[in-house]
Amino acid sequence: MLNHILSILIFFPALAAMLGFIIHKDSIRAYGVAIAAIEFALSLWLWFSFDSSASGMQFMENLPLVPAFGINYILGVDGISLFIIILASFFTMIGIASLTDTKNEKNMIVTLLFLQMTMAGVFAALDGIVFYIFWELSLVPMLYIIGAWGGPLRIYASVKFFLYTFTGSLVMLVGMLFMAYFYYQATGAWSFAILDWYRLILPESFQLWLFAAFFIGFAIKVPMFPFHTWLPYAHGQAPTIGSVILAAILLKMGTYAFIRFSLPMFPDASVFFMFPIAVLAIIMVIYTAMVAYAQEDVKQVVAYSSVSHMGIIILGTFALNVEGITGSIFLMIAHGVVSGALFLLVGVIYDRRHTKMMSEFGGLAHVMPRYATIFGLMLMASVGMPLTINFVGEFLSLLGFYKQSHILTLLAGTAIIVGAIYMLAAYKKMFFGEVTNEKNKNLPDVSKRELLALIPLSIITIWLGIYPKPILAPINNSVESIVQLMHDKSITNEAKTRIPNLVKGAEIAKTSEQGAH
Amino acid sequence: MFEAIAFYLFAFLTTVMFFITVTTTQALHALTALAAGMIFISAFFFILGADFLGAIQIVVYSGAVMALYAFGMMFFDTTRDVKEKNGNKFIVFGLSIIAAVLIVVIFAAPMVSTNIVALHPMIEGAGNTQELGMVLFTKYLVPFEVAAVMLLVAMVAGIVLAGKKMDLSLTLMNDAEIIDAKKEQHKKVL
Amino acid sequence: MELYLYLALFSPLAGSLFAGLFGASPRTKIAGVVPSLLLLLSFVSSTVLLIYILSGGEKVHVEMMTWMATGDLYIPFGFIVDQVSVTMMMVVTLVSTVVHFYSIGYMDHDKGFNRFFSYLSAFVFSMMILVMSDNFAGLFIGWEGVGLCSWLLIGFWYHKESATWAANEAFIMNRIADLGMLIGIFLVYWNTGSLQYDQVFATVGSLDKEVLTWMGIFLFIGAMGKSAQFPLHTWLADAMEGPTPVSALIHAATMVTAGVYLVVRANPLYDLIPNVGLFIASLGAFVALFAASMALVNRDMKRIIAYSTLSQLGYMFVAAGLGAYWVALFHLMAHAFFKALLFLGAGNVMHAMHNELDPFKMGGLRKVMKGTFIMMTLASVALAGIYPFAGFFSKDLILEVGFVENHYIIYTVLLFTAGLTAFYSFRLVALIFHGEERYKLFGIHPHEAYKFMLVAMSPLLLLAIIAGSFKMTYFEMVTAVLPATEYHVHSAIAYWIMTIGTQLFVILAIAFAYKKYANNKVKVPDGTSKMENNLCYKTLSNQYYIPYIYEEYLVKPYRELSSVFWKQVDMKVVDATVDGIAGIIYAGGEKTRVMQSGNLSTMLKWMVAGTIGLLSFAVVFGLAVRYSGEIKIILSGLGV
Amino acid sequence: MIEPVNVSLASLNLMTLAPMLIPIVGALLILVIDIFKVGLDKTLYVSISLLFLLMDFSALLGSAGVFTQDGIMMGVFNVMLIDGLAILSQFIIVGASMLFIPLALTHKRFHEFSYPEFFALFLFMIAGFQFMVATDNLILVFVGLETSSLALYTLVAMHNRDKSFEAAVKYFTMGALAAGFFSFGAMIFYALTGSVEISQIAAVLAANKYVDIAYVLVGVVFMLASFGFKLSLVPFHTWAPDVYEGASASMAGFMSIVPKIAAFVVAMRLFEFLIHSGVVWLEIVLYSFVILTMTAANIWALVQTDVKRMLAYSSVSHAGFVMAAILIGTTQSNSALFLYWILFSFTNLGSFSMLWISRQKHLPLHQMSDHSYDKFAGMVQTSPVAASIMGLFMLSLAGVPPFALFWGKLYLISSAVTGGYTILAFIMALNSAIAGYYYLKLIVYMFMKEPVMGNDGHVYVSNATIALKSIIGFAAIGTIFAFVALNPLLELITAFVYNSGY
Amino acid sequence: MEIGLNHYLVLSTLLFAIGLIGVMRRKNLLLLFFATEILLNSVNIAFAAISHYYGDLTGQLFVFFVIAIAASEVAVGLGLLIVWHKRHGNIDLDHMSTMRG
Repeated sequence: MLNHILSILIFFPALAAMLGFIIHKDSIRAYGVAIAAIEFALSLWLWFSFDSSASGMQFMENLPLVPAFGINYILGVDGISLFIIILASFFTMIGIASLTDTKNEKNMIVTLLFLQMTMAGVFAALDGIVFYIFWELSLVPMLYIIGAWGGPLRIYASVKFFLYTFTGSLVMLVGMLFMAYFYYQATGAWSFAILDWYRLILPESFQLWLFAAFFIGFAIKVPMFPFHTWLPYAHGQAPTIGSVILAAILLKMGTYAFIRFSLPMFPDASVFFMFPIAVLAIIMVIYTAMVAYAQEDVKQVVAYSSVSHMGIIILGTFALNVEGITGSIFLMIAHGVVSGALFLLVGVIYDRRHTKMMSEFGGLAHVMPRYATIFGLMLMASVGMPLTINFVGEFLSLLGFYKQSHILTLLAGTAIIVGAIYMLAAYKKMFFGEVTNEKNKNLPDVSKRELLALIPLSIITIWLGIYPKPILAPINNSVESIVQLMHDKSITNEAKTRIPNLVKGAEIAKTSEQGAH
Repeated sequence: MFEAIAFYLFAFLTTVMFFITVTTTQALHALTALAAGMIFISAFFFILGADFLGAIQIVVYSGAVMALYAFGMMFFDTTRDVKEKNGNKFIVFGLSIIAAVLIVVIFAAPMVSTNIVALHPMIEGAGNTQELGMVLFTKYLVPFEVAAVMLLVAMVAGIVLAGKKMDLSLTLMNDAEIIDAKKEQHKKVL
Repeated sequence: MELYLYLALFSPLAGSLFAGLFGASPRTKIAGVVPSLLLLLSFVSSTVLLIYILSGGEKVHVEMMTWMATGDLYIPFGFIVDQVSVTMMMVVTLVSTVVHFYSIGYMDHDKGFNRFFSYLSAFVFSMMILVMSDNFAGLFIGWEGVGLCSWLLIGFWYHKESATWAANEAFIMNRIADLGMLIGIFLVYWNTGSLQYDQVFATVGSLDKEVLTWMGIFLFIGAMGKSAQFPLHTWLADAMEGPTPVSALIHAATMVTAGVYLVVRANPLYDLIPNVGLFIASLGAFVALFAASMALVNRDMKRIIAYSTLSQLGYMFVAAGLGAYWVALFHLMAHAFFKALLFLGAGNVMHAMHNELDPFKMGGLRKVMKGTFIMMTLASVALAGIYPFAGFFSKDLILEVGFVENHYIIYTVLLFTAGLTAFYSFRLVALIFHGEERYKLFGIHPHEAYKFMLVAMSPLLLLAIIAGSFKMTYFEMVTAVLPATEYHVHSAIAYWIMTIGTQLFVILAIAFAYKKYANNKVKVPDGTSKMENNLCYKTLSNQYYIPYIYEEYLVKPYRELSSVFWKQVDMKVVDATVDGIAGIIYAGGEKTRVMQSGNLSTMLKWMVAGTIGLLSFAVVFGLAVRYSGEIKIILSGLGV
Repeated sequence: MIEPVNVSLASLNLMTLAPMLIPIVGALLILVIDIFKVGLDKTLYVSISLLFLLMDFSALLGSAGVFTQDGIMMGVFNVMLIDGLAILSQFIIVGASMLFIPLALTHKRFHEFSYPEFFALFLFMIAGFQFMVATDNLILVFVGLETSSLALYTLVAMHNRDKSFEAAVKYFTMGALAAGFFSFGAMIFYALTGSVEISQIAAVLAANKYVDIAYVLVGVVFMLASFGFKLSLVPFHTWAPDVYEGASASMAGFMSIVPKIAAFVVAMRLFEFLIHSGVVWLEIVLYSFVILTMTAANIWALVQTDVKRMLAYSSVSHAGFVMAAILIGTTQSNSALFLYWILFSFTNLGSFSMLWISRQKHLPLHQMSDHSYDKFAGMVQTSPVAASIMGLFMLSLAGVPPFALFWGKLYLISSAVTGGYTILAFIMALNSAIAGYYYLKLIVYMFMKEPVMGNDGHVYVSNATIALKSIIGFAAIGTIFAFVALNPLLELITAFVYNSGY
Repeated sequence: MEIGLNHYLVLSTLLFAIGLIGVMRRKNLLLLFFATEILLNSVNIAFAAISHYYGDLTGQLFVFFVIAIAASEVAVGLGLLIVWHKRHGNIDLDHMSTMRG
């Protein structure tokens, strides 16, 4: 079973979702929670069976799909993808558990389970096309979630979300086809296997173009400035659960893909584009933080804050050293937890008041002290308070990028200032002051069910902030192998100097050889 | 010389006839001009030694097709003046003239291609019809048969479309109405 | 000893969590008492450690566990108790124990009693981490932790707009500095490959001067924020919105001195870059004067004390910047005692006056608040630096340092500031406790604070009086890790002239203050007097218009720019571009769909037109190919 | 005198004719039955048609078997040409027809199915298409084309509504013009080479090194115009939306697949050798056609309010997409064409069948047309399964993986990449994105809008029978699990195309 | 004044152009069908001429088939017109634009 655990992780929720159609609507939530819990347990099992000291892919599966065209169903996890998979199943679980009364609950839960399939698939796929399949497929449930359960602009938002991402990923697909073609030219056989692609050393000009093609797909997903405008709409209109999963997992697909594809495949291009991308990332950090500050809707604040944080993740990724990349991966998880929690929190108040405008609130700390406390905790995590999960990631990301550019890091570092500004301002507007709005006087504090979702997140937030090692170590191992691979593959002098040499080459070669067969 | 005179004469006549066909407002004139043009075309066939074609041109076109059109014209009662609203004449004539000029520009120049081998050369001493028959029933047997199918299709199609069947919509009628209609039809046939 | 270390470190955390358990429940004494007792435990442990260190024990260095490790980076949770940190631990635990006990009384009637103790203990925990950490990252944890607690505590009365505003201001301003700190840490890491103090300081010597300078600057920027040095000073005065015990603990005794602690801790670094040190000293001197001047005219009791704190921090930086680290640390300690005392006294007054802060509305309180009166007066004396109180030893030492190091301008400034300090301190005392009982005009019935609060304050009083006598013991202890420079004016005569001169100057200033404010003629100012309309007075009372400038030229533009970014740039440019592309495509469809008019004739025309289009292209192409030879000749004839 | 001709039966290779003869026999049988007994139920005729198509299919399997062994077959005086293209396209033609003919078994009565002639014409039409693809003789192409076209016009008209007549007349008239273009084009090639056989034309032109390039181009123009009409390339596409709208949904679906694959094969035979001999002009023109057709049709599809019309434009766009394969002209691209079209058949079969089962006889007042978007609003609430299936087909059409059409797109774009048409590849990708919008629009209506008043959901399946449902189920399964069959399919197609010399 | 193949081709082209004029100009469907006949006929001339000049019979065969096709088209076309006429009483294509866009 362990040999196929990834396939089970991917397809178990999908099969369960199919079965879900026949389950009576009164029992569907229990069913959903049970399935998601099993899925989560499976993902934990994956973690426990995972050899943290190894750097290569584990639990690999390889089934021919269209061998004539080099498409194979290849799965595998390493330290980079492992935790995002776990995070995904975790969020699906608490997302379903904390669902508040929604119409068509059954459809929602079935959709969420499908979404879980695609999320697990994206992060476990080691074949370009299989990756692409899940990547695109993940849009569909999200489209439905936003479009069917969203706010007044839901259709616009969902269609925008879908088309924008879809467009970007089609460009990426062309890039993948080129990659496969180059592989074909080099070896005489088609292959879409990522580990095969790792072995290709492309001329720099090719790298630049391909990097650009992949970049568009990923950048829109992340979303990077100036491709980010779908995100506020999507978040603004999505129901709570949609925002949570969107922010926590779906956005990570883009940054994950940068690390999985762009960096190891195009090391020279990565170095070439490092500064332009860093500049974009800094714009993301500062500009979107300012935009967040100007928002009137608390959910939009969190939405824009996501963009801002994604900027740091990008920056860490393009630090191109172990510290930065490890940090960015950790920050992906951290941001997943924190922004997921923040969206859940926004959902809590939205359920009570059916508005998200900050001007409607004020003084909530009086009426909902527990809520205010948890919100405060997440806020502090969001602004990167040490000993919370976010800090580790942000610190490492910035630390890593500092090696590449001092000035840009200084600019990016303003994240901790501007982040504090909009977050504190929002918190002040909502929680501080006197309760002025009559409607807020008798709001109930967070319920047990809501706590069920929020408390684990709070615990994770602090636990991983204090003791990130269990996650950091496996990530570190895998990142080291990627960095080494990049160093070995790079052809320009600039890249050779920018990407550190860790002298662990032999091990990497072995891994990619395993992957090829 | 005779050939040249004949060519130009018939070329002139055909052109004029066809021009009348497409421009006149009198449907009857158009029909007549078309028929005349067809007959003049058959002249070319004779000139070019395609006697069989000349014959069937007259028979099929001037005979059958024209008869059909004439019937149609009567049916549609288009013997009157045809009122046609035409917007931009320039588009119509302009486009056509451009087309003509363009092609003529090319066709005016002789072809320089060589290597043309007659696949089915004219056979010395055989009549055109015989020659044609020879090729038609060997090489072109299949197209010939398919053409037969095509004619069958056309026939069936013509019958289906023009026949009584399409007058009623069985889609929109209910069962009782259909039975009534059938009885009605039956009576008429009897 | 490790046990004591952990006890000292974690008992505040335990206290905080314990009080936090009662966070949502109604006020209960136990939520205050238990943390206080736990803090007492922490204090006792610290004392044990102090005695251990004093008795010549080795540094206690523990590594609890790994925090972050990736690549070459390795950051543990490591703690060190050496001479410097034990000093800080003593100060922190002592003052906070006092403040805790005091708060049990002070916060007695507050709804958020439990919450308060939770925050307060959390603060102490953070502060302990800050001072005990053995690496920069740990320092940063504490650094941010105290910032967080400061935010929580300033904004403790979150229903007050001003309080929450001040809290946010403090947090954000500190964050600006923290960025500098962070960059400094990055610099340290990438240049030395480690963040452990011992490893870092072992390698700084071999580094490039320029790198070291930058390191020093960035770390000091961090210190500037925490210690509220110009231009990041405005938050400190505003932070007085918090409960008074908080001001005493955080904004006088402990947190604000963290900057000084950082510079002291990083002394091997700063020793190598005297230019930066001089800058620090100059800035310190400037702030000392600058803050004192604002205190002169202020009409808010707590703000006056806050400016005084600021001013004293300036003194400390002067010492630290000039390399007299032990002096800075000594003044830090002494200052903590008397300033905390002053604040707590002010808290008593506030309680008595029903949160009235304007000393002009008080007067004559010595009759009803004898204990407080005595304590505050003595604390002010200590602050003014009158022999033999603690301030004399520490502050005069700094003046001497300035003098000995030949920085006469700094010396002069500090001397002058000492006079100002005495003046505003006693202006405050005089206004509060002497003269007419102006409060009666406002119908207030003051009363003395609980006995046990006064008792709780008494250790501070004691220390404020006698701390100076520990000078030599202290010197011997800390110089084990800090540069052991003794500062003595070369000639004994000069020394005496200076000392006595200073004392006289200060006493004169006190006398002047008393003369002006301790009489019955003092009126509640109504903004009409000549003095109040004086430009100088206005500038000072408006804090040199700096808050105004910040508001007008930083905050507002930021807010407006944000709004522009959102409404103009994001919505109208970035998003509109995306929507515009979609819109153009869609409009293209709407516009061109007329092509499909449904009219057969049009359709046929399109078909013919398409063919003609192709034909034209074909003919052009065909002719070009056919006559390519000729075309080439013509073109070459044209000289193309 | 004419010598008598001796022909041995074996040399005729009559087996090459077998697949085409079977439907003709079937059609004749239907006509004969009708003579003897009037008013038989449509199920009989459907079964007969299916039976003969099945036989046809088996015959094709036989041909395929022979082809894999012996390679290209010529038959009946070398008029018939059975190569990989012919076999593959006939598989598609016959296979798709087999799937479409049961759509006659509707729950409601429709005029055309009451007449056996419908089925006879249908079978004749299939035969016509088969002839068209199984030869490289332009005469037979022409005759086959006309046979099928004439039958098709009639089939469209037999739906017996004003709109369907209008559609048929439009289709017919434009078809007549296209026929004129075809004959003119053929004439030019004949004038150039003295032959009407494509292989011969190619040989002669090559021998002459294309000296008369201007002539060639004019010939190509007219051929392009003629096939542009059949393949609905912009600006020759104008019939498509109207005819699709006028015809019944089942017939529209059929038209979107079968006639086009026949035309594609002929176009491939005709243009491929020209492209390979370096006629730059043709490359430019085809390039523009491809881009124009894809993009313009997409843009027009965006603004449609009727689903069927939208699907019509979408089919036009897909045709443009596939035309790229001919432009690229590599073995991979030609294989991609067939792969794409097979997968497209499944998807389009499904989507048009879904429209077909929701066909009402009378238009409700609030509805502008038969299949306006409004009609599908909130469909998920009343018939979730149907909505999901329809959504599935839309996603497949949009190219969302892993549904059928994605693989077609993937392989086709890949062939563009491989063939060196980078820009084209990106344009194709971007066009897929534009297309996403209008497919999504239907999904939005079905899943995210509230139903129109008075729509109880019955309408969506009002026309459904077991037969139709099975067809839809089949199409859905084919669409979802396309990837299972992909590898053998791809290998087969590639082998067939490669062995035919394309 | 030898009449060559090109003469016939040009003639054929001219007639074809006239046919195009008719196709585009005519609104009466019946008369439009006349124009399509002209198109086919013009091509027939060219085929016959090519056949003549090349001494090859294929062209004539093509003509033969074109004539057959033309005849079939007339049958179907007229059939369609009749149905339309029965329903609408006209065969003017301007009345035939219910579908658009």
